[in-house]
Amino acid sequence: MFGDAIDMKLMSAEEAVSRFLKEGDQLSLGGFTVSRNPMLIAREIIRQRLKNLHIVCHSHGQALDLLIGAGCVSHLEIAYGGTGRFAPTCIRFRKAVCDGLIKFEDYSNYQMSLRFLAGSMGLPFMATKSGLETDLVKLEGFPVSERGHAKIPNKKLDIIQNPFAETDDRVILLPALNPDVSIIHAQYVGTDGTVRIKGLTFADLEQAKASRHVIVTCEQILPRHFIRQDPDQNSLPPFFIDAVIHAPYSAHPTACHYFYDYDPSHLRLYQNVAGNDATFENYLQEWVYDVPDQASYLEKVGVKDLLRIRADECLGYAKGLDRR
Amino acid sequence: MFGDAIDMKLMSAEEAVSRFLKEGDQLSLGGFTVSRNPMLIAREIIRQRLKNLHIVCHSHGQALDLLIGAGCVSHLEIAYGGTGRFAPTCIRFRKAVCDGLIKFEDYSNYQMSLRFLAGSMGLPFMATKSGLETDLVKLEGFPVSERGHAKIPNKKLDIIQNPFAETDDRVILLPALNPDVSIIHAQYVGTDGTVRIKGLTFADLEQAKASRHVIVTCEQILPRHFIRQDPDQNSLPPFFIDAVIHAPYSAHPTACHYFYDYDPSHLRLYQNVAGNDATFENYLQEWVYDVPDQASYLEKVGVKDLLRIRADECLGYAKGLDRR
Amino acid sequence: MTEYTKLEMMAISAGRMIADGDILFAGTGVSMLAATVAKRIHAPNSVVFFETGGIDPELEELPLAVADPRVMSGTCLNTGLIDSFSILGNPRFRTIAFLGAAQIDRFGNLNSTSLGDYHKPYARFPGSGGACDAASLASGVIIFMQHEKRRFVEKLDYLTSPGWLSGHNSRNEAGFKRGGPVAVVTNMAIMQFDSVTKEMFLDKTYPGVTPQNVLDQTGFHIDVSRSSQAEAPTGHELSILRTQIDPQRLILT
Amino acid sequence: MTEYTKLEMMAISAGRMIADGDILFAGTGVSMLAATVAKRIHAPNSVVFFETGGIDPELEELPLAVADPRVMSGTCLNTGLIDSFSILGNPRFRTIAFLGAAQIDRFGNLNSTSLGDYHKPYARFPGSGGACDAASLASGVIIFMQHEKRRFVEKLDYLTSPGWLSGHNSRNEAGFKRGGPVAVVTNMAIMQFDSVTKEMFLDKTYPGVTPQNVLDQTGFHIDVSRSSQAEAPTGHELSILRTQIDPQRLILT
Repeated sequence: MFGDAIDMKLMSAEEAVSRFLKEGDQLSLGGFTVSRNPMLIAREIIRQRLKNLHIVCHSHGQALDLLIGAGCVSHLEIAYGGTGRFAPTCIRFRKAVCDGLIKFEDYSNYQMSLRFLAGSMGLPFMATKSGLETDLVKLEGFPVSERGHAKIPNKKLDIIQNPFAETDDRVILLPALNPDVSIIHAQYVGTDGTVRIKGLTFADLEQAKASRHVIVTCEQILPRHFIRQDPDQNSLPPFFIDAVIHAPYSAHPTACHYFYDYDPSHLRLYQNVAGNDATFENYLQEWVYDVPDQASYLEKVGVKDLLRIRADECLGYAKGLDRR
Repeated sequence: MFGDAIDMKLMSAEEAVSRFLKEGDQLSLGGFTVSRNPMLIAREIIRQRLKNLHIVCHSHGQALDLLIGAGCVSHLEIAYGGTGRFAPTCIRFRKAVCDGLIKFEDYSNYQMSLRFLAGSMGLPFMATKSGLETDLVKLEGFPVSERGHAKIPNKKLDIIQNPFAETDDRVILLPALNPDVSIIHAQYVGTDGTVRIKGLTFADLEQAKASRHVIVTCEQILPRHFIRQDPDQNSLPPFFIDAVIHAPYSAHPTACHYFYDYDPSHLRLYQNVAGNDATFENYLQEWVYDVPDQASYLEKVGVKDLLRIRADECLGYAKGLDRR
Repeated sequence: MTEYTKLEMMAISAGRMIADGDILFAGTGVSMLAATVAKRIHAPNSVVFFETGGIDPELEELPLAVADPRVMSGTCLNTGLIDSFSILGNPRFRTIAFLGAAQIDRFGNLNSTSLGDYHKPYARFPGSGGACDAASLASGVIIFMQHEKRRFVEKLDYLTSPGWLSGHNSRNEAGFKRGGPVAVVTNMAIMQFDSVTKEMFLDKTYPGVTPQNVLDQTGFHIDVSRSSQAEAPTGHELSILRTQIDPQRLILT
Repeated sequence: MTEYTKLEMMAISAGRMIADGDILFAGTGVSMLAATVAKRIHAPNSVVFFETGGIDPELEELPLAVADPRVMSGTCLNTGLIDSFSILGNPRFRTIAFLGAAQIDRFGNLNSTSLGDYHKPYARFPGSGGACDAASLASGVIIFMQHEKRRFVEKLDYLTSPGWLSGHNSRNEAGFKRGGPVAVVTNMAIMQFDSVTKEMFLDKTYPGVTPQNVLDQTGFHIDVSRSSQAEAPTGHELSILRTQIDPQRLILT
């Protein structure tokens, strides 16, 4: 059940998505704007034409935009939708919001991170002062009729008096998040199922620990004895993980520290096509539907671009990469 | 002010204690029962005869017991006082409680850790269900007259209704802790002031980040370029640290993972003398007052015992050490 | 028939209650032995972890404290208290905690704090540590006790760790989402809790112990009508315990 | 006299506001330049960190996003969002955040969410990200804006990040313990906030810009009576910026 060996958990992206994710689920996306987006799983979700997903994230970029653009998302709780200079505001996200195609609710990055943290610790809520008197606090995004159903809390947040203060002292209570599924991309998974993420972890660990199911894609599988020789470096114990997909470059076109940089040429390509429905559909056809697995996707990206973004061993990114 | 270089921060234990700790301060102890107790600093506090300290910790052992026994402690918030099999209940702690020599208040380990976490994050409190209906919740330890003064919160904890639950759902709110000073022992500090702890961190990081001042003793100083080559392994940024004391074996007789094990012969010695006021005073004289610094302390411990407890490079503890 | 000690019987009896895949919150002493017995004999996929943050250590040598460096070696993850207690309470996992105490009442509530007035006790113990948290958050708790009248009491001097509180549905009504004591394993017998009243009853006596012996050492009324005899440890169980788990006889003595 | 661009003037003007030892919460773009200018010129002990968890990176190359792998390289610590925002709000530290926005009002409140009805806006921006948190928790905030009437507005369409709220003591009364906007740095001028009313006033105009130019581009009444002229960037400042900080001209273009 919480087996130590990876064998039962190693599977294809197709199997992982069909086994652990279903229509209407609340899905948490790992990574942050241009780094470690679980792109392979995002593309697989689109291929399986899963609909009505309820996405929860702090700041997200490429995977989020693709999922929204492909019509997989009905609800979104978010702090930030952008892909750095390649899309200061995520293009399909912006369009979906302005066209009323998705229901959404805004929080801040700290607020969302605190909600994941509360969920990961089994606490009902977290208290913060961040956001007092702002519209993040004053305006709810989801319709009242949906409050208290499925994964939508009965209120967006609450404000109470701090019982430990001598004088008037208001704090915001943020409801915990416990998504149905988290998808994250890691550099390493051990043959025992232990996950090791290098570089910034963003809120990936809180998201994974808060979720009922976790799907991990990774660059490399390492022997058990190696990954356990220095457990201080590890990120998640095996028993949190339901599925492991060994798929190098599966965060492409976003970056994976120590393995590859973000791919400016692909992100520019996306930037050019995403704004128009027809060209975006073509992109989906060409880069998602017509490339059924990671191998064919990488063939399409091509060796030249993969080599160009390869990370410098010492710096962890592609030194001198043309990013203009 | 938050300089990057360690030079301004490197000092003796004597200077660190006299500069950053004063009578009546709230002091947080790093480590856990038999591991990474900041023993050098504890002995220095005793030598400087600081009184009326208000100690906050989760589970603590050797340093706590020494400080209580030497009469440095007036107030104590604690989850557990014990030193493994060498003192299932800390001996001077037990005596001080039964003789009414200190004021104390009990929490659980998770509760204390949550209070440090709240303090480290600048949150006013944390919510948990752990402890509902227990005497941890029902009985306050500190006198009502001291509530709301100094570092003693106006109430030990509070119980509220979870505003996100549809039905009756009570949760405990635990007040944040923000000690005046934390003392911790780490394996490594970089020449830039970065702290790296190997093995379990217990709640050391939360304690340090919650405190106004942090004193760190360490086994080794590492070059800046080395400690920054793999920042994923580091524990605390330089700007949290006020004083660094380079003092190998300064957690002795408790363990320091990868450097040395706990010292069963010293802990047994302590166990034998701590129960009696006269023999305990002799111990203090011999092992604290008469050994003014770490060098003379280690001379007294002796090479034989230091070598016996030296950690195996691969396992991180002294393989086959006689621990009976 | 192989000779065995009461401690061996306790460790093996408790170990048998573990299901494969359980996540075990262990202390030291007999609870370490019980957890490791289970993992090495019939629950190979169970995971032992410690409140200090050591998850699934190799345990080539037995730790003598939960902060012993032996709980940091060969783990899948070295972390800290916050992470550990978060795992303990995570509803995804079946987490079983082993606890000991100075006093227990008929509903499995525990005292590990003090005897007498809380503010000026005549005996002081280490305190909750993670016991209150384990009793509050784990899926189930297995309790080790020395079976003595002064320990099995009508009323606790201090309630450190919540069991079934006042019985029936009171634990749930107090706000706990799950958990509660599963069994009490002593040097004489194994007790369980009635599924409705949540009162302790005698489940099994060890070979050579009678229900009357148990009654004599229990400070409150206990139903003995459902008791049967516990199975003695097998040679295989004893051999694993003695040769693989505690060859240095640090705990078995 | 050396030529310089508006962007260079903005970066250098903001950089000059940093004190040595400040802990700087930086975004990308001009805020990256400002933070690095300060650190390389007059505030060598300041520390640049990112909400994503990168603390004090080497920054041999300029990051183009706060999750750029360049913010993870040569840091003293790689962590995550929880740790970063905890540092941001830690009362031990003087933390200064750089923020931009789509709209600003006279009290330095910011909108980076949307224009029009929140539920069905006619323009949508990325959202708060960490901006609301920085504006809530940091010791001080320096705001970068393009100086246009449609951006300096009487009333925000959406209040994402709290400035001085409705002025006077309102920020404090709302529950914030510290912080508030320190200055607004635009392509024309530098604005500050009155110490009593917390209303924005014109502090300095850039060489070649008049107070009237500023009035023309500001959508609310702004006091210009206290304004003087800003110092142009020195050759030294420009040289550091161009040769050491953004030699690839990724941001300076």
